[in-house]
Amino acid sequence: MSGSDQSTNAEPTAEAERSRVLGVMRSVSGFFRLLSGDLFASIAFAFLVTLIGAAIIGPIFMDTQSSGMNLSMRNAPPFTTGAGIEYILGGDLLGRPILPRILIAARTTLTISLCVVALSLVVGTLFGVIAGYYSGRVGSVIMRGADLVMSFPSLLLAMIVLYVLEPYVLNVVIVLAITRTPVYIRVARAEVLEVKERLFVEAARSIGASDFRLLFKHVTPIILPTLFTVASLDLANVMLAESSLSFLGIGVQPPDYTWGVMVASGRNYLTSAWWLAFWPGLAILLTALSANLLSSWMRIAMDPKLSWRLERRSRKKTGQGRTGLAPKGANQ
Amino acid sequence: MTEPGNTPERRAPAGDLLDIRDLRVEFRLGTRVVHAVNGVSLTVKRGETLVVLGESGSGKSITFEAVTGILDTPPGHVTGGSARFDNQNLFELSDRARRKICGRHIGIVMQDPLSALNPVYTVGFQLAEMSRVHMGMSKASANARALEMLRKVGIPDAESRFNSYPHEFSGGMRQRLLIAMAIAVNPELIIADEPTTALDVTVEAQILALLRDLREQTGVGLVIITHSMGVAAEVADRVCVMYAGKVVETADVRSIFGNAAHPYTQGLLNSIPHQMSGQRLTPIPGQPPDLANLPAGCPFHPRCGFARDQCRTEAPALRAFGKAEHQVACHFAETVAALPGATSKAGHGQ
Amino acid sequence: QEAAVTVVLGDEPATLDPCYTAARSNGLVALGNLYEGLTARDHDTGALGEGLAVSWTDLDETSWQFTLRPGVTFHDGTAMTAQAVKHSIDRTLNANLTCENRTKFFGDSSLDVEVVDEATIIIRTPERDPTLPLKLSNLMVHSADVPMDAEVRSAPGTGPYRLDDWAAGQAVEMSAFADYWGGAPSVAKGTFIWRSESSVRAAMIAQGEADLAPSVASQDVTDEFGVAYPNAETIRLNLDQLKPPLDDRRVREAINLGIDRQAMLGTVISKDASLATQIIIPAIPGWSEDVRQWEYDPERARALLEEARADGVPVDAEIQLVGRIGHFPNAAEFHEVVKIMLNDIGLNVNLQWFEAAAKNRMQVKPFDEDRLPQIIVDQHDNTSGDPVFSLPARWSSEGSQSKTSDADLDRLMSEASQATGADRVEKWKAVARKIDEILPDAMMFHMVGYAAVGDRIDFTPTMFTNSSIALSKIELK
Amino acid sequence: MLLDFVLRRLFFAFIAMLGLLVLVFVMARLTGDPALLYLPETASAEMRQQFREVHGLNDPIHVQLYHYLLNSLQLDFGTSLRRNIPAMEAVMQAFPWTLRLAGITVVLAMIVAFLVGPLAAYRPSSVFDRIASVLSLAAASTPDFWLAIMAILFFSVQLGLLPTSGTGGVEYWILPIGVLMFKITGTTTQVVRGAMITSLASPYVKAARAKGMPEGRVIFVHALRNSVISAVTVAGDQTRGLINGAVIVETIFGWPGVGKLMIDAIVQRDFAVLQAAVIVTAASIFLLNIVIDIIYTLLDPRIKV
Amino acid sequence: MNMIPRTHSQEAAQEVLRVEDLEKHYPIRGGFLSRTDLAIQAVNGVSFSLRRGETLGIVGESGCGKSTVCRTVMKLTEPTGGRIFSMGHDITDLTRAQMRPHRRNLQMVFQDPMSSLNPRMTAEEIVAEPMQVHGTLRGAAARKRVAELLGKVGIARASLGKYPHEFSGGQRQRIAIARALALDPSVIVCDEAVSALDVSIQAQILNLFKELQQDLGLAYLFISHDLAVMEYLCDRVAVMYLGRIVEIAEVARIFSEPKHPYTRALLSSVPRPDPDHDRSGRVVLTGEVPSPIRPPSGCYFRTRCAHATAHCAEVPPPLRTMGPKEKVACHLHDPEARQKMLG
Ligand SMILES: Nc1ncnc2c1ncn2[C@@H]1O[C@H](COP(=O)(O)OP(=O)(O)OP(=O)(O)O)[C@@H](O)[C@H]1O
Ligand SMILES: Nc1ncnc2c1ncn2[C@@H]1O[C@H](COP(=O)(O)OP(=O)(O)OP(=O)(O)O)[C@@H](O)[C@H]1O
Ligand SMILES: [Mg+2]
Ligand SMILES: [Mg+2]
Ligand code: NI
Repeated sequence: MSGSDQSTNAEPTAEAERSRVLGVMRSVSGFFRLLSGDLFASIAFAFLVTLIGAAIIGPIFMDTQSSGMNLSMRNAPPFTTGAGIEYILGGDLLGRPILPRILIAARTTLTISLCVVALSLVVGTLFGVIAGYYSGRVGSVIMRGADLVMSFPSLLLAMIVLYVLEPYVLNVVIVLAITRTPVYIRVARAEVLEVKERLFVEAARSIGASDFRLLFKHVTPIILPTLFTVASLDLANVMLAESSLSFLGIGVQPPDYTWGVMVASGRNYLTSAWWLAFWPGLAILLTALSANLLSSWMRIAMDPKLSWRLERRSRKKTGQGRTGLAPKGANQ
Repeated sequence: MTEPGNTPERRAPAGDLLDIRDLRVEFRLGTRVVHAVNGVSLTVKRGETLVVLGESGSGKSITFEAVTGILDTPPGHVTGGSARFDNQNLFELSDRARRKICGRHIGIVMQDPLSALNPVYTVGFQLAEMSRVHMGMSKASANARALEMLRKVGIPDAESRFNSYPHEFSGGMRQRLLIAMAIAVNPELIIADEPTTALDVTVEAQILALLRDLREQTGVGLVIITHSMGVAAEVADRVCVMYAGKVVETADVRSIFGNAAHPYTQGLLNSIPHQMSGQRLTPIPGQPPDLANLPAGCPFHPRCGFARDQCRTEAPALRAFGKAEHQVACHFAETVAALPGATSKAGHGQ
Repeated sequence: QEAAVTVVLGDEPATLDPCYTAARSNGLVALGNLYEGLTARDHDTGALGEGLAVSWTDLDETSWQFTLRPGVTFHDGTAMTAQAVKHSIDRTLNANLTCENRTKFFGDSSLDVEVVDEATIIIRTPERDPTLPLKLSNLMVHSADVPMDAEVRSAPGTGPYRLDDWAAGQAVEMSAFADYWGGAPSVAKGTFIWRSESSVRAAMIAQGEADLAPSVASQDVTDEFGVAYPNAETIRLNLDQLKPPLDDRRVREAINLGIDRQAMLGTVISKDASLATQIIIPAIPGWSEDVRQWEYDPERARALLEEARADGVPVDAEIQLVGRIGHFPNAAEFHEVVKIMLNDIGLNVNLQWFEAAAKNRMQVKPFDEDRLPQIIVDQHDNTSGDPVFSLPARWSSEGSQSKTSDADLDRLMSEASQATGADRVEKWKAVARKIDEILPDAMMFHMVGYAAVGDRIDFTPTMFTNSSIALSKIELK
Repeated sequence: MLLDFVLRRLFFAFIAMLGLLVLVFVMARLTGDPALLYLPETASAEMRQQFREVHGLNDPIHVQLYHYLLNSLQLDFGTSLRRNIPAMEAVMQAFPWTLRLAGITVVLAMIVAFLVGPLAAYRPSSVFDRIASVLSLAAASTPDFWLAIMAILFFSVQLGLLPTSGTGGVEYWILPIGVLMFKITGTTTQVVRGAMITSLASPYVKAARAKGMPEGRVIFVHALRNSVISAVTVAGDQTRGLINGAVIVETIFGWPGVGKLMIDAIVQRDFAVLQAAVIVTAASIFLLNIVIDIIYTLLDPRIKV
Repeated sequence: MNMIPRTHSQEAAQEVLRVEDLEKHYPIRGGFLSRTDLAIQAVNGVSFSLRRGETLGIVGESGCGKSTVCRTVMKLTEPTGGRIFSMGHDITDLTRAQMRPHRRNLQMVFQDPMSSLNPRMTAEEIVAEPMQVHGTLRGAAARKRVAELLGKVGIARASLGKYPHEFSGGQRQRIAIARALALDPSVIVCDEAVSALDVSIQAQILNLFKELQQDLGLAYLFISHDLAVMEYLCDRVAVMYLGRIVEIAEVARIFSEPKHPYTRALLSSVPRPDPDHDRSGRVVLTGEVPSPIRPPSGCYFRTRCAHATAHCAEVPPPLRTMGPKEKVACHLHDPEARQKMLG
């Protein structure tokens, strides 16, 4: 992969710059270099990585406590001493320690969110690309369908589908994916409408490439970065939507649980045991915030006009910031 | 870059309207630093037309953006030099004072006529804005003046076009609009950045005629940035050739086309297709330089047929060559100019 | 300041039509305030007493004569006559209306009402029905002007309050009815509002925005304003006797032994709840003290399962624990604990949740043949005062929810339904013992509810508080 | 031209609504039989059958749909199963509450966004910008039901400043609007900021500076107007979301809006109310879309209706 | 496949591309209630032919339909009228799949070298793609051929794995040319192929075009608004105005004695890189190009033509054959019509 940033190019068109930045991002060190240019994004990234790591390996050490019950630790407040590390965030209604539960819930929550995002990304991109490319009848049928889904109250859709299908994790994923898909359809279509006018698409057609090749070899790779940015933003939305479903009692159901479920059931105890809802709520907030921060970082990083902001200064500040001031060395 | 600037030793004549000395601009793009302007010195006299010639990316636009204070900061930074307008160093002025000069006394015609017009306001509004802000005119008189300007730049049916939006105008008309805006408050200097590049030849001829008439009528100083040798030959009094953020040659238009002393200028002239089919063209070999990674010595040496060791280590300063007005930044200008066939074969008469 | 009281409920009443008061949210507002029945039950003891009828006698096996209270007027000023009573009964039982009060208390049976004179009516039942006076406490009397075949939002009743205003979605307001036969209550105005979050309801009491909130979650009440009351809800685990391994009594016994009910009290179930042995509460005649409480004995449970396994019972088969989303406070935790405990004795129980309609579908006949063996968590509200409203539907061969089919039990139940007096009580006790012998369920708890009572009023919730908030029972401090 | 556009859009909106209605009609009936919910568990099969007959639930679904559509054309949208009132009446009682809540919330959120967004965008990466960005992102990432309950506990119970819930004077609007605004303001601020950054970097802003326009004019006359469009887009999206029901906030604050009505209608299988609610909300969303498109053309002359 | 019998004359055998009465109208979408039958008449009856090894240039103002001619010839958009023959085969009505084999004859080089290359593909992949699509060569053979092609256009072997953004503008255009050569076409359509390049680079590419033509016998359909480039590269030049060819002739003739008033105006507008050039005889066109939706009646150019008379508004001048290889569409050059104009 090209991580080189010394382009021999003398006329950096936007596209060239964009490719360059993507090239930089693709290489691991380039990615971290761009990331290190944004403190908040770095923290967000570190948080997400830690969270995922902890969600994967954390429960291995603590799992025994999270599924069984321990009524003596019922609603134990956080930072209870002498109860072991897993009770650091307190105990829940059945006396199960909250910390490992949060980590296990992180698995479900993140799995659901990632699956939803992945599913709607794939389906939405597929339809969006087709709608954008065949902008005639096929396209407008797809778009009207997307409009329909969009004007359908999303919670209503969720409730109806979950009532028909019963609230299992898979169905929750399907429902959320349906409600998110139109976003990707719209974005993908808008992008394709633009990309398909680019000359290289025309060029590929002129060498006789099939539509399939055009769509999936030429058009889709170009629009994916944009869609990934949207997706990272959507991760937060999905997590929030999932927790709203739980609040209304139609989301994931015990014994499976997510942060949303934990907040929703803990809300009954906000007055007596605030930590039941607080920690998972905080987890949602922080994760959603991190996803949002990463997404806005990505938006800057992939925008050739702005990406320089993220690269660390290579040399000490010379001269002055504003052009309005006379440079010291200016000879009069 | 640290090589010595090519500061001209002569004092600016009294008639100098704009005097740029040793201007340096760089873009700090994180790890990369693009040296867009590397010690540009040039002057514009009152009532004179200076054409700044050079390939894409040679720093033509950035030079004048820096001078007029519309450079994107960050990432762009002026790191050295001065720019005097009417003997006032623009870099020493406050933003506000500078803005006054730049709109009022220096008119600027931006490079891309479509995107330089605000798409959501009518052309009348954008035109009248100039007189209202700079001359404090009332709305009505500003509108009247705007209408007059529209007529002056030759927009047909000006009244009915007054309330149109920029996108309803053709490329040539937009370019006229920008010119109308620049001349609306009677500036002393107009900087036109590639005023005809986006236009086709017939419209280009119209716009050039307009600019020429304008100068004749008002005596305004004119800086025209272009990469078209043809345009330069058409309108210039003096030409200034830029390469890699430096002025490599500056002279009156006839010397440039008849007696070019810099190998790059010669290369440009030779690249113009001007013969009937059959013969090969003689292009400049190689690629334009990477401004983030300029070669040491003369920036043109990797593409130059005359390059010697000196060129690879020592950057040539702008120096007088022949006539006083003719300056060139080449160690071997005399040799180059004397080469057979070096004189331009441009102009192929009919 | 007038003697005004604000009551905050969980839901808005759907309608105040007098024949729809069986639905809880409607009844809470309407019962005892807007409407009254011919008979009435004492809110403290549950005993049946006079309502709009001052006396009644059974003329023969199938006919009852009621003498109406004189001098009662409806809120619209008309007098309550025998005609109006007949109209009310006929309308409630009108098949074209699908009144909830009919479907819940009268089923398909029809009553023949004869107006004897202005103050007397005779009601004939198709077959012998000793519980008719009790049932009539649930049938609301309303003006004869109420259309027979159309539903109404509200109707003139005889209750101590008349409806003033009902701003949809916001509040129901009522004020004391000046011509009430029972005299003026101390609360002159009542406002009913609703908030679905228990914590919000409790906060409103704490803030003095409301005076009374029945059924708030236990964690939301404080000593200051929280009062516990038995709410006549009883929880049981209905075991699917038709599917192995639950068709084996040893397995069912193991389930009963394997649940530590005591540990749940004060944790997932309110500490004020009590252990149940039968689906009816002890206050109801026919409750048997002979049915013993199952002790927690996981060892014995495991042993029973081993025994069953040895006999070829598929003890390890997957069992579906069916829960209803948001069924009762802490339902999620309750179900999880049950699941954990049952799996602990060696069963293979999986918890699955259903929405109300879906679960109702599973509970009534015809049952899905392909279902897994099920343990259905059921909560029954028994304020009706007689076992006949609770037992036959659940355990007789004909019962719409019953998975039990036992000839002896059927006979015992039909005898008990026909009997009267002390004989009736004894017969129902025999039924209770028989059910315990068959062991179709694991009885769990008689639940309690909590009411948040503000400091402006004096009010003692009873088991009827779950279905009716009689403003006249509230005293202002 | 405009009329033509509006007519065309209304026509398509009508078609779309019809599609939506059919979808809701069919899907709602897949969620289960009201007879199971409205009759006690002890009810007999005959009684359930009778219930279905009385409420017309017995016919095949396409027959039901046919009758429903036929009646709808005569503006008879059925009767609420649960509440015994015309379904449309139930919806029209609730809808104004939702509309007012949505309108005020979005307007206030826009005001905040337009105060904070441009300031943050003017110096990207400045301290103010970073704080504003993180705060607005955090606001957009907070689960609203959590926020709502916390707000009640804090402002009503702890401080006793505001009523917990319900409707009434101005004080009753503060918490629901505040909670709803949280997320919307966050999102809108982000968008305004982004749009401002883009338009501040655009050539015509550079050109305005080159024309010697004072900085204030550059920002507020030249740059801002161009970023209003994207703000209108998000504001439209958000309003759409709110019209579809600020379900959670309505539920918690006891707000008699259409979101709560719709959810209740599903839980209670009150099909007529559900359908009427979908008709009303969808119609207003389609109208909103048309209005937004017209606003676009007013804001940006390049957009043709 | 829709084949028409080959004509066997010597002339026709040499003919690699022929266009007859080509017409492309872009319909304007009407309103909901009011239907419009309006269309942008981008190309309005254009005919020309191209022989092996020949370069035909098309010049004209922006929007006169040059690109549309290229795109329809390449079947990138469907023509609304006329016929296109590639190597004697009528390709006008072929479907995309049927068109595929003919694409090997017809290749195209686009204006913007950056955007005509997929930024996610390496130079090697880009040049190999036509072979992949047509299945002509694969594996090592294909790789060898790619290296050979890139060598031919002057791209070093070491750069095979680089992405377009790592090349300069001129190099990118070389890659685009290599891609066009990959299938051994007989015609290359160049739509402003050098317009985006700087003069110094443009000269390199023009040299390359010339060399390739000599080596491979390519025919070019070459579009540019730079008349100097045209003069250098073309054998014949067609001048278009508002979707029509107004004059077509050998390059020397066009430049030395332009006949059509528009051609004259166009030529005299060209800025000459010679400060001493005599500009006194310059014809500066005034006014705007008329709308291609409602073109003027009669001669399209009459609204801006100094010689226009009433006759020009009535009768559209046909493209009259003037000499062996030249045609002009102007009443001035039609003795009969001239008579009418004056009379
Ligand atoms: N915003 C920017 N960020 C980074 N580099 C820039 C920026 N603007 C200009 N440059 C660099 O500065 C150099 C000079 O640019 P400038 O616009 O002056 O060229 P020019 O001579 O006007 O070219 P053209 O003929 O294409 O307009 C270019 O190489 C470009 O890469
Ligand atoms: N896809 C399209 N839909 C509608 N109109 C089009 C389309 N493509 C081109 N046109 C119109 O057809 C006319 C001819 O366009 P074309 O691109 O062929 O011109 P051109 O001569 O190549 O111009 P330029 O020199 O600017 O490239 C123009 O008026 C243009 O607006
Ligand atoms: Mg420039
Ligand atoms: Mg073109
Ligand atoms: Ni010539």
